[in-house]
Amino acid sequence: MAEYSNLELMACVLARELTDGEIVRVGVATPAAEAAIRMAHLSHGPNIELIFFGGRMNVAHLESIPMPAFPWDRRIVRWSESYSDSGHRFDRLKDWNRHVFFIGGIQVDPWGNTNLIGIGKDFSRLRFRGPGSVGTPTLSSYVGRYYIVLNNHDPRVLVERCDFISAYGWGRGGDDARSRIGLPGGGPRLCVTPMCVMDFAPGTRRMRLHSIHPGVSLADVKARTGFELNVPEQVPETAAPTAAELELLRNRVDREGLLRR
Amino acid sequence: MAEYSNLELMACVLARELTDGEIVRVGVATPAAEAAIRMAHLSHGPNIELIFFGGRMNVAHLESIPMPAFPWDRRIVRWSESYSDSGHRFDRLKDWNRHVFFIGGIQVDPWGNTNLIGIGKDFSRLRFRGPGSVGTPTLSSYVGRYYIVLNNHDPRVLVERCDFISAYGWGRGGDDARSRIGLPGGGPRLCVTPMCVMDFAPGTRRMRLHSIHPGVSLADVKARTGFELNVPEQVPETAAPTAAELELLRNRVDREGLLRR
Amino acid sequence: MRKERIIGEDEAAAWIEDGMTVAIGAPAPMALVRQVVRRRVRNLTVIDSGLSLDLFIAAGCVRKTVSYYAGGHLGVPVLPSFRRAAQSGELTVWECEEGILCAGLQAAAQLLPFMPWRGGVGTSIPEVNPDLKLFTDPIAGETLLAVPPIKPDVCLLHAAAADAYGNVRHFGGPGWLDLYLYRAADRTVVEVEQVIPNEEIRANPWATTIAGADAIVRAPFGAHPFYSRGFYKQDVAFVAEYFELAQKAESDPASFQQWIDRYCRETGSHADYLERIGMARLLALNEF
Amino acid sequence: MRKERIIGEDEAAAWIEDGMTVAIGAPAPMALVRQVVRRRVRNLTVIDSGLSLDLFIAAGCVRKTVSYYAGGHLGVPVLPSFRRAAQSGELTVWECEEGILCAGLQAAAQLLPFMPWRGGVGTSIPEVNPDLKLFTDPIAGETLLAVPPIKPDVCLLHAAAADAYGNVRHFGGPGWLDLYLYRAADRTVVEVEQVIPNEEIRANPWATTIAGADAIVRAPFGAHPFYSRGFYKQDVAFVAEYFELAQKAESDPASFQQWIDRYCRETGSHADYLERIGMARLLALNEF
Repeated sequence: MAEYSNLELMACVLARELTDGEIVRVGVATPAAEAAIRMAHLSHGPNIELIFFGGRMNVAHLESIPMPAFPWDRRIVRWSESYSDSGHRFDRLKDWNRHVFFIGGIQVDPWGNTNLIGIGKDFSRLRFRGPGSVGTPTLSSYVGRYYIVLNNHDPRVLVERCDFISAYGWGRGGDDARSRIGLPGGGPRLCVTPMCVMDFAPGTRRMRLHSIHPGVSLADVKARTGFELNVPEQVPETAAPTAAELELLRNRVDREGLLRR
Repeated sequence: MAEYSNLELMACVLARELTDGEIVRVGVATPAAEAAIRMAHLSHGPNIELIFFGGRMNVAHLESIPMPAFPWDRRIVRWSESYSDSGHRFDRLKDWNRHVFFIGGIQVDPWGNTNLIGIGKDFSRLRFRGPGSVGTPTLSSYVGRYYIVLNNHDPRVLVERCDFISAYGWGRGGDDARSRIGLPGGGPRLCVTPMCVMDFAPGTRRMRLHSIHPGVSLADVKARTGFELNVPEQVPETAAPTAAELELLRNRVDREGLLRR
Repeated sequence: MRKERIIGEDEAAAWIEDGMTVAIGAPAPMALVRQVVRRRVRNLTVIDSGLSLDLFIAAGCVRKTVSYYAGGHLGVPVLPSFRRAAQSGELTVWECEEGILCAGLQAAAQLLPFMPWRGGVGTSIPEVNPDLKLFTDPIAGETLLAVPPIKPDVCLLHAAAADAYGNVRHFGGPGWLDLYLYRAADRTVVEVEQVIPNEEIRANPWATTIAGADAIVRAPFGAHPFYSRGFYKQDVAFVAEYFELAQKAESDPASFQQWIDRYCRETGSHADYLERIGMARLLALNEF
Repeated sequence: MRKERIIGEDEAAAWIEDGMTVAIGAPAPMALVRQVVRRRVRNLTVIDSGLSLDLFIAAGCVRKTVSYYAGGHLGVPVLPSFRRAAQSGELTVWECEEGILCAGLQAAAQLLPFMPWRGGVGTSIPEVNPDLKLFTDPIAGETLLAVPPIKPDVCLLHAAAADAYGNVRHFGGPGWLDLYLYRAADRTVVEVEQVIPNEEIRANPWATTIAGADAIVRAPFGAHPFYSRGFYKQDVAFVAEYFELAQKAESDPASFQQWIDRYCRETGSHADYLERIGMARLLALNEF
């Protein structure tokens, strides 16, 4: 089997999750997600539409969709079909049930609530001031589903309780945790880390181990998780990247090997 | 003195009211107002901006601004500098204090409340169904000031009480009639008809005779007004169009003589 | 392969079913409007103004209209069929105005239960339309109107051009409320004068006024008798003929219905309709 | 004669007075930002993100920020000066997010006392920002956030071009929030790469992204070290240099302040600044 990095595996896991015809919002600083979107678009998602920083596009016809793309990247201008997200970003939330996005966090709790605000007890004197919520409160309220993607599986990130919640996942748990407060979006689907994939068990909607990446032990996962993780009797191994996936990823998306650094 | 029509006189009266730098919204079916705007723009208002059906423009450099312009008029495309009013018409109400517009009505009451909804007591069985309010409720709430322009001075139009109010003028009267209900706009300034000009007396804000057009008697005005009109001791005659005004109007605006028909 | 979204005018018209709420842009997409009339759809709630609204009412398609303006042509201050139907009580009028309409469309587009609006405070509109509620705002205590969502099932628009994937361009700006209607609607069909290459769309993304129309219908001269900026002018005489017949319909309903038959019901396709109008007449409009 | 609206960068910067609320677009109009820093304005409330926000804070201009995102460059997850000032309590953060910010800007633009918003319900944001009130909507009884108006005194933007009368064009679309900020602000100044003839504006009115900016400032390369679409790319190394110094400022505040002096305070004009950057460096960015 080919060797691959954690980020490459995560990219493959996420790419498999995307469905043709969806609208995918691309953010910053989650390289696995950035690669996944491009992989899905070039393989099974020719009707996926990408929204990069105000530009909406379909670039499935390209031989390669290099990464990363930043706000200042001139490719956005070349690729876009509209700037429908620029200056009137929130004009049509009603189709956001077709939208998918990816979120990180400085803290994530067992119900997929995430924190980008800061760490500390007193908001006016935070121990660590975070970057702020960007658009995640609104995105997480409306999109059909979203994925929590962590670059590190760390007990200081995966905590029993966030000091602050900037994006509401499954609240304090329960299938009605979102409908009860009127959020139309479907909530977080998975949490993908360099060690494993976790989902949110129907009923409690508390995080549950879904699959462990090849070569990682259950004990390691537990040790690196800051809350008690729901572990089913059978936990499958995450399917490793196929040769075709790696070929696509390395030759048509991540030509510079950013995910292997 | 040159001969002129009632509509030409009304156009001159209204043109004198407009100030350089204002933003003037042009509607339909008030030909005197349509001419007035063009006259002001070509004479003392080179910084007046016109909004015609979604297009915003400044055409003070033209030799002539012919009338009328309808939504389907290709000149809107030629003249416009932006379509800022098209598809995002209400995005910036905060500068509407610089906007001026003109309003008609199937009924107008002594406080300048106007009715475009219909005539009758029962809304579900109107005797006369009117065209509807267009944008006048919002316009009249926000614009710096507006003018009521009537093509006929008729006791069935100028009534003591409108069956329905579609644009709120001075309510049931009083200087605070608008601020009390939170309307930021300045309300109706004048009511201009083929017989006279009326204003809204500070204090009561009930309609008051401001000037009578040349050749019209006070008795005629009273007979053709369906409510008791406040008549000051001295009522001046409306200043007739000057030769320069008529030259401007006839040679640079109303070349086809629409106001003389 | 990326899926194309071009469909036929008949298929598009079949999206409109009895009882739906339909939003019509400006200029009205008359090729589609005529197909809907031809299919004898009934009990629609129509968000529209002008000739197309009057035609829908005269053809018996409408139960309710969300109306901010129902004026006609010059010399026709109120749409004749609208006026008759409203006065007789056959037609329910959801009384509003442009600002209230846009607020309700925004609420629908943003999946919010209401939008606050000031225009209409002090007027009779909330009295004659009980769906509009006066309320006290939670921040400053002002009295405002709460406008509920206005939710078109389908929005029908006319535009200059689109690519095969639903990226739409208007020439001379989109119609008055087109973008508001599109944002609020579940599905949008746009009839266009021309289908253009995706590369042309991509060469000027800012020119894309609607990204993601659900379907595109090819309909050159589709707005006739209205104008289509950049392509043709309004057929003023044809519009006048319509309103003359509509105004006389009280005494002579047959001539009016014959006119509707001739131009909407007997013409199986948009091409049929254009044949009836005739090339000479169409080309005479074709100056810009 | 129609009045022109072109003013100098110094005159524009003088519009910003101590204690005002200032909104900054994307890319940040750095020529204007540097002039404001140079004038040592204080106690601003700044609606901004990125390097320009960090620079304003480091230069001592800011008391409060309306912040939805304060991330830095790659490898700089949080703006260094922002983080230090927020943690120490010197800087007040009006916590929000993009949707809430846009709702507040819309309320200001529409002279409404609030806008309802759903994003943020269930989060800590209304707890840490008491200006945001949870309320029950008057139509359906849902719990929503009431967002009060966010009112910039002045909005500063960068764009590709404008005519002398304030008709602005962006290339590659306006920045993220530019139009929201413009609509809400009392006055807007736009620095542009080029002033173009009014006839060019009139030839394509749809390309006008802002009609009626209060003032236009000529500033070629004015967004440096940021990109300006259609003109130049981001000066990535320059931005990295800034963040390196900003991150080290806790141990070495002098070097950081010297950098700010060198590029903002000692340069009397935008031309001075560009001289310090140097032609070779600027032309190297000038590919698109």
